[in-house]
Amino acid sequence: MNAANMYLGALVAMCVGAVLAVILRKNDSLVNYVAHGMALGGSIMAVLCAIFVFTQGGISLPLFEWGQVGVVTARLDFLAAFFLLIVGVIGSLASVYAIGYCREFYRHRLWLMATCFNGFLLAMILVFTVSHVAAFLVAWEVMTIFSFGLVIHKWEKVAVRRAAYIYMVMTHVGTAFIVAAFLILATSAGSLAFEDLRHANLAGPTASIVFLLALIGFGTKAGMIPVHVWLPLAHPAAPSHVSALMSGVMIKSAVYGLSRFLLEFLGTGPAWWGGLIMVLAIISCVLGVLYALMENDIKKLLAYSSVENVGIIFLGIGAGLVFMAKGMPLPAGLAWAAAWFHTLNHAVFKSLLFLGAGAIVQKNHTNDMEKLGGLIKKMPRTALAFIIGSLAISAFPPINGFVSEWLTFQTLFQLSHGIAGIGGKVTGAVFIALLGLTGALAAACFVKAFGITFLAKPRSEQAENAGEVSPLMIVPMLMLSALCVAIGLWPQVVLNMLNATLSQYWGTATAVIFDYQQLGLVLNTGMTDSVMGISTVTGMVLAGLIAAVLLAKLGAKPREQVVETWTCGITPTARMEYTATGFSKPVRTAFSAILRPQRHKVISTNANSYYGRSLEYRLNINYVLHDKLYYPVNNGILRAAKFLRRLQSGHLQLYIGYVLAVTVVALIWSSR
Amino acid sequence: MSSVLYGVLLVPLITAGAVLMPASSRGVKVVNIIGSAVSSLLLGFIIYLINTSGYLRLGALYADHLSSLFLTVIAVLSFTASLFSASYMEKELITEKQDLKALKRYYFLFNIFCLTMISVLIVENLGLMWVAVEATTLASALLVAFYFNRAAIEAAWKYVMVCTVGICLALLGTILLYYAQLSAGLGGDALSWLVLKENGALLDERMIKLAFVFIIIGYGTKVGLAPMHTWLPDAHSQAPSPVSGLLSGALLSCAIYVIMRNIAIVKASAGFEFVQQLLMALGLFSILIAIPFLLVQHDVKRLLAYSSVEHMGIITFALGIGTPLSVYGALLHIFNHAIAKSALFYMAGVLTREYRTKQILRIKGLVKAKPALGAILLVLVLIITGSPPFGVFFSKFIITWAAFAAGFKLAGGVFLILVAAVFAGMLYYCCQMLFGQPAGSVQQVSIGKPAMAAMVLSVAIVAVTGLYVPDFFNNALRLAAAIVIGG
Amino acid sequence: MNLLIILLMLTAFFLTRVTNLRTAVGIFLVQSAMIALASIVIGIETGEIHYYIAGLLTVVIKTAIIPYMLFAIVKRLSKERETNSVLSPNVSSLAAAGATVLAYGFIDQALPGVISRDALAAAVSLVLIGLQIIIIRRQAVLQIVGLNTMENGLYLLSLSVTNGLPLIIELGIVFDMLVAVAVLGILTYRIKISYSSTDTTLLRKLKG
Amino acid sequence: MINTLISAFILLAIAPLIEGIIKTAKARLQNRRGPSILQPYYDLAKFFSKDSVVSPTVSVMFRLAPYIYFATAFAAAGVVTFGGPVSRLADMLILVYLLGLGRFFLALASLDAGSAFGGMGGSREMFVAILVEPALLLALVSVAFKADSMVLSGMAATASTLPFSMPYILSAIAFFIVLVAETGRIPVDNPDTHLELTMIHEGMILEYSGRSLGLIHLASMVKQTLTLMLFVAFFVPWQLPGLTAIGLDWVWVLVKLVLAAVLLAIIETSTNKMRLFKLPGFLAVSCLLSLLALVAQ
Repeated sequence: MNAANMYLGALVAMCVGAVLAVILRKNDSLVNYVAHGMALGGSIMAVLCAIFVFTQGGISLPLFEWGQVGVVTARLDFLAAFFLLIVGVIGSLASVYAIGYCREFYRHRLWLMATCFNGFLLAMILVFTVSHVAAFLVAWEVMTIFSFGLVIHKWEKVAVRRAAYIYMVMTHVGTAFIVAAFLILATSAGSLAFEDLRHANLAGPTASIVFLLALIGFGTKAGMIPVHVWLPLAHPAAPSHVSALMSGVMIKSAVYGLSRFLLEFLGTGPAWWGGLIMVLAIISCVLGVLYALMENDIKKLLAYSSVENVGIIFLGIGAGLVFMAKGMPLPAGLAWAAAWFHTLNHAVFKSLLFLGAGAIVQKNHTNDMEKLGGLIKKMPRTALAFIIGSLAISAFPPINGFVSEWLTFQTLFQLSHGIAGIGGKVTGAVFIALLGLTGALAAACFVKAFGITFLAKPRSEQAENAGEVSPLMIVPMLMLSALCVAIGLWPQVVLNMLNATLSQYWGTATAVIFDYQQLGLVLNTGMTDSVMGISTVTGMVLAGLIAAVLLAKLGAKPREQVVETWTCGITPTARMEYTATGFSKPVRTAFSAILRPQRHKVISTNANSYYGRSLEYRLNINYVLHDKLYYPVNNGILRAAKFLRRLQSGHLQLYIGYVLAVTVVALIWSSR
Repeated sequence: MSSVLYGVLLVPLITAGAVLMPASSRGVKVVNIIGSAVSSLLLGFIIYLINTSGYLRLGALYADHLSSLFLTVIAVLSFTASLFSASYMEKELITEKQDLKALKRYYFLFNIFCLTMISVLIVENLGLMWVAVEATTLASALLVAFYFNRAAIEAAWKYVMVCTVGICLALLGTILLYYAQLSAGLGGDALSWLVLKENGALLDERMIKLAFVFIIIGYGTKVGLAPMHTWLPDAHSQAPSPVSGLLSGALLSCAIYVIMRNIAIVKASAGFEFVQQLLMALGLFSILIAIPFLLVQHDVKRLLAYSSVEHMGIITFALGIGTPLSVYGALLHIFNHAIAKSALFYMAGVLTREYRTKQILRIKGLVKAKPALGAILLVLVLIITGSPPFGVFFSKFIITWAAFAAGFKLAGGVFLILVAAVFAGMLYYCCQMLFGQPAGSVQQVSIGKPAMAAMVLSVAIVAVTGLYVPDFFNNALRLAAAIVIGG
Repeated sequence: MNLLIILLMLTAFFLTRVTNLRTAVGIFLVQSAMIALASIVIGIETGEIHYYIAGLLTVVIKTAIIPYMLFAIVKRLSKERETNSVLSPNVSSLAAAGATVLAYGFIDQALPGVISRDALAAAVSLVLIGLQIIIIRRQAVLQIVGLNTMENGLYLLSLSVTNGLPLIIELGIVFDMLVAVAVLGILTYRIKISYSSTDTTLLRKLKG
Repeated sequence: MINTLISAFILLAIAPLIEGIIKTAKARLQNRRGPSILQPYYDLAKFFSKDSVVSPTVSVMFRLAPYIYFATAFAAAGVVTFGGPVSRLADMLILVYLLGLGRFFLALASLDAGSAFGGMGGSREMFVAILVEPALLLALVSVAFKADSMVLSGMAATASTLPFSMPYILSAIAFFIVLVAETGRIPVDNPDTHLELTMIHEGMILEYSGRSLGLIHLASMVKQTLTLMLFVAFFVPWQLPGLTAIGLDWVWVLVKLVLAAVLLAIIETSTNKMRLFKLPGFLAVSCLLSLLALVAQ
């Protein structure tokens, strides 16, 4: 029982799971239990492995020798272990969920999905652990391919195919950037092993180029604006337990990659690196959550919200870079800790929400919130899980989202010391305000998501007849909810892990950042005074609840009358309820400069004019980046391609002319 | 032992004669498969001999590690093509209303074609190599025109004209090389590769530059480098699919081989830097030119043909980098590309026959009509576009690495972007063919066992080289790269 | 020798002007005969036996077999003649003259002070004119003739620069040319059947 | 902990009084007599003993929301503490997010009954919150940067040592704008209206009656008082040394609080309600002032 055994065990379990799924493909229920069971086992071993690493220290084990590129090792240091923990926790719970959820896919290529699922988890574990450029890239791309297989699983739908295609292409282009970044480093270091890359010692401009390449490459995978386009398409297209993994874990592989690059390989760079990341991050935050708020498709809403949360994570990373450039390890450590903490938190609550969305979609057969409603009575446990997830993602105390968002706020607050003069204060204040705006928008977004989906009367027949999902799906959701609350109340556990990870890069210098006093968490950055008494505040809220109950019981015991909701005298129906579109209307109007909503009114007159007219009202918002960047570029490329196709005109004479021409050019060139 | 080199030329010749004998199509098939199996085994034996003894030499015939890699390609491809032809041509003859005579003609030319390709690889003299290369064009031209329909004739005509013009330029270059040899006082063994290689440094720089402009453009025409590639999509799309596979996988590789032999001569000469630059420019340009045709394409076989242009560009680019690592990558890439691309052409053959169209937009729903075939198609497309964990990724990665390591950072970056763009095009059309609803008439796609075996074999080989390069193969590649570039 | 070269150039110039296929093949025959003669002349000058063999080979293949095959094809192509070339005969003759000037310039630049300057220039201009014929002419047979002109130029080049390639290579090259003409002949015949014309600009179906 | 609880209860006790003062002041300014200053206490007492009407549509969320709303307001009161934010328990972020938590539940509850009015109220409430949040954070941060601390006690302590200056006034105005928005006063919201289409907060709680409504009202009053408390602590921090000496500075705090309440009433009577979509501009002014205050420091 040590980290190495657990690690190899996890890999083997998932390999076996993938293979068994193929072998047993004739028997769906067997595939379901065996393959997902293996995935569960593997994930648990991954968690244990991470725990062993944190308790016994990091290890490094050679995996195999690979032809021209050298020995591939797996290095399990604290950073790897932290991400391994994420993939293990989310992977194991998603596996359990999958057993219940995948019954829907019996007789529908379940074996293929189960194979890809195991392969996907395996690839993610490898991404977080292998310590060799070529192996990392293989794992990275294999991760993409397996997730492509999962995204495209319902390939009968055109939208799904399109989503999968865009996902694959964008990630592939992103990978090209990552490859370039790695190879510049590797060339300079003269080795493909991660251990040697830190000795690359790049000159300033080269380092900046590598940084930009890595940022674009990993940013694409993370779903950072402006290269986020695949994300809101791919996540809703995938089956929900996969969406949970993709959103919760896979996009975090980019955070992992950036951490390795920025902390290990590149060394300290100029401050504008951090500034650039922060600007892109805050744009991701605000735009991401705005688009999420506009969305009526529950899974798409969650996907856009992932864009927002990636922004929050990157905000931490960017601030970390700024502080590193200024030679301030304490706030830098705080910033990185905030980013990683949010990574973990987002993994937990976003997978929780996606699992919840999966339960909803399974029972209602629609993603459209306008067709849902009243589910809190039909699926109370799912509702409980979903509300906790919603609170967490809106960063309300005392749930986990708050802790990391608070850390991020603190990081931004330190900026006044990171940047000299009044600029630091103004920058800090603006970022804090925008992050606050993001938080408020997120809260509005999840009021909408939960309120429209779970409350009031069902808006469709399916929602009317929905029931609770199987316990196998409920239990993981509730466990994730419990995790949300636990991390929120006892962030010390996670912070200790993060402290260990930070010590990998700053030694003992950052050991004093987090201090737990009676009051709560105290930050020691040596610059500002910050306290978070989360337990005290929780206590106060509980006291408030008791006070409220006492107050309410103060008077005589009143009766309660049940009377229909008052709707100006008409019997209320579901069609009178406030809609999801209506709920987001004020924001749409206020931010119309960004969202640019368009309304289409379709009035169709019936043949018989006495029946009156039917009025259809459609509303869509325009994505600025699509309109101004992606469509023009895409069309331009295609138009250029169509034009260039004339080169192959079919004229033999022309072809021979080409040969002649290139000969002449080469001759001239040769005589130069 | 060296006399086995004669054997390897004789076997295809005998098979070519033998396929004319039987009276039934089944007999022809069996004879051909036996013949190509024997030929492949013999090639395997030669490869084994080379691996143990370094090289074989017999008169004008010569084979070393460099040849051995390409001979491996020929051995695998001629065998898979025979296997695939066995089930493919039979059905094809029915749909195209051809008779036994046509089948015999097909197999006759097929074997002659293999013969010419093998002879390219085992002659020692650069002049004879030119002769053999021209012979491949002529042997395959009639295969391209096999159906003798308008499109096939057009393709064959263009193929012969463009390639012959190109190859004439190569002859010009070869003559200039000979002149350089004479000027350097290396008379005697005219155009002997071994002599030239030994004394490459003595050759005159200006002459080398001049000669290599013609040699690279001339043989580059045969390789399918842009802008001399124009014949390639026509010929590859009109030939019967097994032949397309051979053309794309084996013939292009043979042409690259000839360029490699020529480069090996001048690696020590002062003109080499120019040669490198020319190769890199042509390589990148080929990838670039292939992209529009890969992004907007209607014909499945032309799509694959343009992908060949792209891959030849990659290989040429790698040759241009000119470090042992990059040549290693190039060689590995040739191997992987040959096998994967031939399998893709076989696949395209099955698709075009079953759907009775080459139009990509009319080929739909393969995963529904024949899931196993759909899976192979997807895997093959992933392979050819360089997705891990398959061989092509590995070789592309090595090439990119070599580019960066040699200091060509910008070229390496451009290369990466171009390759990613190719990926977008290929995957798009792959998805088009895989998914959707198959057209009414095509609900079931049938495929013969030998054809399936040919494709599965190819996939298996490329999958293995991606994850694990066996030691002997690794060594052989290193030695072959050393022959080309030294080090 | 110089006379031969001048005659060779003349044949090439004529080739740029003819529209009748039969005449073109005839001119090609004459041109090949000149080449063979050149080979034998060099043989006489150097006294080496392999020039005689090479000359003989040229006579057999290039003045007998290939023209015979081409005449056989042309016989089947009644009413085929070159019309509407890309360039008019006058312009193409001018272009051929330009090619000759270019060839001289090229030789002077690439190989300054070479002994057989005129022969070399003639060889290069033959290659260029052959190429030009392929590019300008639409008739399949004329393109074949153009190709052969190129080859003749190369042969002359090897003769003048390096005193000829080794015999076995020469043999291979000539054999290749023979097969090439055979293959192209078959294709020409098929083009005639399929398109009822051997105008190669009709071959424009494959594009993109 | 005990102190916190006690101060929370004190705030709880005086909150209706402040509300009563505002109402009375408003009535006087409008030349009315107005109800008794203690009227809010009577109202609350009535609410807690009244029967309630509940729609059959509603779920547990509807019943739970008032309690949570109240609890968060209570906890926030504990964090701020009467007499100025002196606790080192928590910082401004916790305060902001605690208030947000309560609002979150109330907005959910507004959707629960299934009436369009509730939904509209909830939607608008969240919209106003979106606008208020950055303005509030900016206003607080402009103080926090001075103190180099986001902890409320630290901020208050620094505020009392600062000279009366230009950035100080800018900050104060900015904060007051936020205060008006946060407490749902004219020109942002009209607490007294009962015309459905103009209501924000009142629309949201339209379905509530009886003790649930009582809890919500009480919590809103607490929220209002603690926001005023913050204003007083940060922007009117001056002490009367004499009163401090005899341990009666709470009287002084109460006086300041009453004055602030009267100021609120004056503003409410002298302006009229804005259209909803004018609000972004209104709060942008606050943001701008805060930034100016920062720059001018």
